[in-house]
Amino acid sequence: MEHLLQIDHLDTTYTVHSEERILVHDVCLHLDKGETLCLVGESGSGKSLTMLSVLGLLKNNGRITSGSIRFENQELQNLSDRELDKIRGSKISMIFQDALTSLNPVFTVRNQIEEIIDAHLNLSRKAKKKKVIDLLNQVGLSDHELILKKYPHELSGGQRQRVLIAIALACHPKVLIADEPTTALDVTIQAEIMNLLDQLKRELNMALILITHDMGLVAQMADRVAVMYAGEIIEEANVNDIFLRPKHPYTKALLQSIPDIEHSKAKKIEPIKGRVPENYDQIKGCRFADRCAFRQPACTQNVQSLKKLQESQVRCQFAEQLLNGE
Amino acid sequence: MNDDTVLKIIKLNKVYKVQSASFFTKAVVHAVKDVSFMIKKGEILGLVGESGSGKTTIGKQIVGLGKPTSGTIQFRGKDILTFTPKEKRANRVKIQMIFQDAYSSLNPRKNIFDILEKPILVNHIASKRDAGVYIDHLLDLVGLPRSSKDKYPHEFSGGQRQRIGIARALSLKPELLVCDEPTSALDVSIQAQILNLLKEIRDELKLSMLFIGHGLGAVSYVSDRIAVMNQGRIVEIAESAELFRHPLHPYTKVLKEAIPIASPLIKSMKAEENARTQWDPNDASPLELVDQQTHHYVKSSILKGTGS
Amino acid sequence: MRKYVLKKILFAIPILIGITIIDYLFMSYAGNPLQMIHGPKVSQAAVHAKEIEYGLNKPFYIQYLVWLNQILHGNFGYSYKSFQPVSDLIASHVGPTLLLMGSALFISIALSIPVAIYSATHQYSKGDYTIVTASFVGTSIPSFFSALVVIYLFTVKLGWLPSSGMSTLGENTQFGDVFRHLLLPVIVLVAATMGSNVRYIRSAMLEILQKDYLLNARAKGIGRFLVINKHALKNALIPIITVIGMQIPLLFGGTVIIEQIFSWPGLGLLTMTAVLNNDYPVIMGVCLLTAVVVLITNLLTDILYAAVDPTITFK
Amino acid sequence: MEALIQKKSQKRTHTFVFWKHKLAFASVILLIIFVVTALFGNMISPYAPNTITGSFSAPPSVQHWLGTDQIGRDVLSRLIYGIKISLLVGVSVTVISSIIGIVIGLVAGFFGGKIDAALMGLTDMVMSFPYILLVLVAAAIFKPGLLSIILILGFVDWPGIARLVRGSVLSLRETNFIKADQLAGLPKTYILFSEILPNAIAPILIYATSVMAYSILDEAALSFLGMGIQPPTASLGNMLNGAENLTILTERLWLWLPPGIVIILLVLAINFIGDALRDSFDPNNHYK
Repeated sequence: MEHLLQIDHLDTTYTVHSEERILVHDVCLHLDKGETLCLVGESGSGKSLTMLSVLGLLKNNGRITSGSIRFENQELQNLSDRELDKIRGSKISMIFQDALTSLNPVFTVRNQIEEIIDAHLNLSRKAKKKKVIDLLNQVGLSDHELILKKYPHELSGGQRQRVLIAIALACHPKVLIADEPTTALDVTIQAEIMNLLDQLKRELNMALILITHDMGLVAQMADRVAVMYAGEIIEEANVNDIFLRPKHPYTKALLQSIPDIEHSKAKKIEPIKGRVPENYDQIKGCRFADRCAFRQPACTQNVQSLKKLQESQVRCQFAEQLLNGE
Repeated sequence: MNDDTVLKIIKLNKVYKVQSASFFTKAVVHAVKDVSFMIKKGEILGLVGESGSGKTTIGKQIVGLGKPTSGTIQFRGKDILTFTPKEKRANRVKIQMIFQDAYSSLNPRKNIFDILEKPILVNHIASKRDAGVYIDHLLDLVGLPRSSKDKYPHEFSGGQRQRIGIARALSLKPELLVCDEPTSALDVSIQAQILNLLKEIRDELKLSMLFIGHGLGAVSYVSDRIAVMNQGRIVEIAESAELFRHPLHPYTKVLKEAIPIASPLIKSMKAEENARTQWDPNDASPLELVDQQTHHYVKSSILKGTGS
Repeated sequence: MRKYVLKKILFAIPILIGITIIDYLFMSYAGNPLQMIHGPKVSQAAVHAKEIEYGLNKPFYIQYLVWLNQILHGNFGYSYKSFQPVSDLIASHVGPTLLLMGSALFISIALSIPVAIYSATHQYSKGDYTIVTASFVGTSIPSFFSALVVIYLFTVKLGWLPSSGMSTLGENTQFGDVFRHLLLPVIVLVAATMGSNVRYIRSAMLEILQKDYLLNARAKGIGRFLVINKHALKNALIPIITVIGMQIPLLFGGTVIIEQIFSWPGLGLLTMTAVLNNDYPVIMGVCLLTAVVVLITNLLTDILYAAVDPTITFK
Repeated sequence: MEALIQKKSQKRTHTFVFWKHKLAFASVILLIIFVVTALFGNMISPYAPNTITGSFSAPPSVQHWLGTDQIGRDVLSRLIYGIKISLLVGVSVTVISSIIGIVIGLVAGFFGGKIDAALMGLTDMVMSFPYILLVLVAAAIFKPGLLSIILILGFVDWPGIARLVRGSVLSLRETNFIKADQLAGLPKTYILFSEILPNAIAPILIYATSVMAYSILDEAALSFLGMGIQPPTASLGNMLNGAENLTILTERLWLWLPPGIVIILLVLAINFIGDALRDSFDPNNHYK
């Protein structure tokens, strides 16, 4: 079966100080209709860059150097920027971390919602007006006239994120990419926004890609999870496998380092020692090796590739051994 | 006066005047309302609440980066607001702060040795001759290699910078540490390192801490007790295990429900649409003891059933 | 919005008073204010009588207030040289200067905006590099030198354009003729101001291009044209207003030199002549006027900010 | 992504970006040549700048590489002397206005309140006077000459620096490291001069280069108008003065082209160096 979105062996390269640096390496992902995929990893692990690559939104010094990105059986890399514009915002939408800076401060909410409708849908004035009101209702914003007249800085954090979601949903996208949409928000507002996303996803039969570093959100939201570390996907599996049967040492370590309120006193959290390597694209073998508790000499020598292990894909040559208890 | 009480805050209020849209009037923001609590020696008190609830404002008043509008802040039994300059010098440095943004908390133009040395010398913690040894000791304490001394802040990662910030705060031998969201800018794996470090330091030096945070998992992990703030007021205080096991105040309940739990088997992150209307934000009733064992206090109006 | 404007006006008042004080101090340093009102050829006794009449034996601040009162009534004194009222002199010279400055400002900004936007959106391309380098060259050329060069080229060598005055002598002033006379000085002023304009707008634009809201606008698929010319440009209006505000005092200065070289009959030429003749009342009159104009410009810029930026009323 | 980039050693970035800038490199060389020329002018120049050594307005020849002026002085020698004057004016004005600007900016930013309001009011006032006009007035009141030009330009060029320094102080005052210094009980003067000022140096330095460029241009303009350096002392500006005369403009290009080109090169070199400094102090610049 063809997937809705399929990324194969994607490499994204940035030119930093006239040095070429492969910041996203060998990323393979797929997404099916109506599914929630969580892309999880620490900052700088390449989650956002991967998704920006999909939409062709890389900065000037970044470009895709190899791999393919197929959406509805169409290779996105073959499309011009103008052709991509027909997909961006209409078939694949994206919302970003900070709603305050993501909304243009000098335009009203109405203007910013109507603009995306104008770009993709050919609606009469009346139909457009109705559409805007429907969208606001969908994202739980009542008092329409008042909200529409306002500028972004006049809204609360939660309201802004809802407006951003309304914009993203305006053209009924098949895929919604949400890049850490709630990190700037309080936990109670986060719950509201996440529930809203989940509910909308079901109602509209959308596929959702959620980029986050919060394992709690992953557990609550995901169907499938891809864990990224230093520019690579190191494990990909369904949500139960990731949490209950993690296979990559990094995934395991990550889960052990999260404090949670349920058993806060009972267990001492185990931090991962060291830090994410800086020039990780220079590392030959496993990029996690020097922080890994199970490191073997072979880890730093062999190029690790993503291999199937039970229901998961793991980038660790010793994963199977570890699973069988050495 | 109980001897092991390090910090006691009584009826603290902070009102900010902000420029409003109109020219001649100033708008007033009541950031902290009638806040009282205490911290014992060697205790970590967590302070949670939504952004804008007044958490950071309280922290600032305690370290002296702001003057409260009313109320008293007692440090080891003495009101720090009435200190003479001389007393200030002797006592104020006993309260130090760890900042959220570790990078901006270090002077980018100075190396770690210079950053650490000056406060030590000015406060006569060690002589110029002994400063080097003392700094080595501090770096050992926070788990940084001694060779870090000659490096500049930009050469460190976020977690390491936070360690330096902690070393600087510890260098003045404080008795109270105010930690203002020290891990919220850090990655998950690094956050765990810093949280464990703070706990170790507490155990080793018998320090008291006020841990301000919005990551509830992190706060409950490090804190012995937790105070929950909502719109400038503390609505509930209890030992951390107790607080989330038996939350009494509706806001605490909402907060607990909202937390995403890192297990796909437990469905959490509930958000009732009308949950926020379940309590009165202007509820001025005092905190009342519910359980002696767990030091559980909650707004008395909740117990009487008049709070909603 | 109205309160914001009111506030800005209130803040401008002390600065305005300060400017008049500085102006007055310069005046008194340069000579007796009485002489400035009546010219130097008045007898000693008459001066003495007038001194009492005008209160020149009174304390300094009263003298200042008397002078200020005169100014407020439009009496800037009389020229040493021509004995004409300074206000008349200014009135007859202000038009050509406004014409020159206005055209230069308009053309400079109108050219700078597209060039700067091109440069910013093609950062580190050859075109960008050329524009930035050219803008540096532009700001490094003294305007009097470029004036000499254009006169040499267009008047002397090619004989295309006149290089002196505002109209051909002996002919009726016609639009086409004024336009031809206007061309060279405007070219020089535009060349002198465009460099810094381009760089300022370019760097402001670069900053805006980094903003999350532009990434979001691109993600909406509204097309590159709208992203740049709607989302980015509206935000860039604030720095553009700033640039215009900054240009006005600079242009006032620039016109002094340019009017001198091109014998353009404006305020600059008036000032230069006055400076060379130590005609203080005229110098001070022009100074005060331009300072007030600059101040009003600043005020207008602030008000325009508020009109463009919806967040500003809350500051 | 952003964080990843910032982790790169800043020091390397500084030198890297600086030297990468080929124009800046050329500019440094050029400026060194100018400075050496100015410093050793009397050894290099073939004649004394103010001595009549040839016939009137002679075109370039073997004896006079750049010809002679209207009264028979060697243009090259005068040019070399003019460079010296220009650099002298540029450096002195920059130093004077920087000192005034830094002091006013530091005081205003650090003490705030009424002191700040008063000082910034003064700054606005000075800025409201059209620059050249103010200088012209001052030049008309005080006797024109080298010293008065330096003083006049120095005393009107400071507002930009003052505003810059004040802005830096205000933003630095809000940083956590200054707060940490306050908590550690460090003395106020130490915080102001050892913690705040060094962090404000970079923008000051960049701005100072533009002050230098502008002051050289302004001196030239004033001298050109006859209100600056007075003849017989040579300055790049007053050497151009004669070109207002049509004969000189059309037939004696050696009298006005060389000083004009030298001013442009000098100012251009300073501007490019300033730009390179800006790049090198801003590590993010190259990722935009």
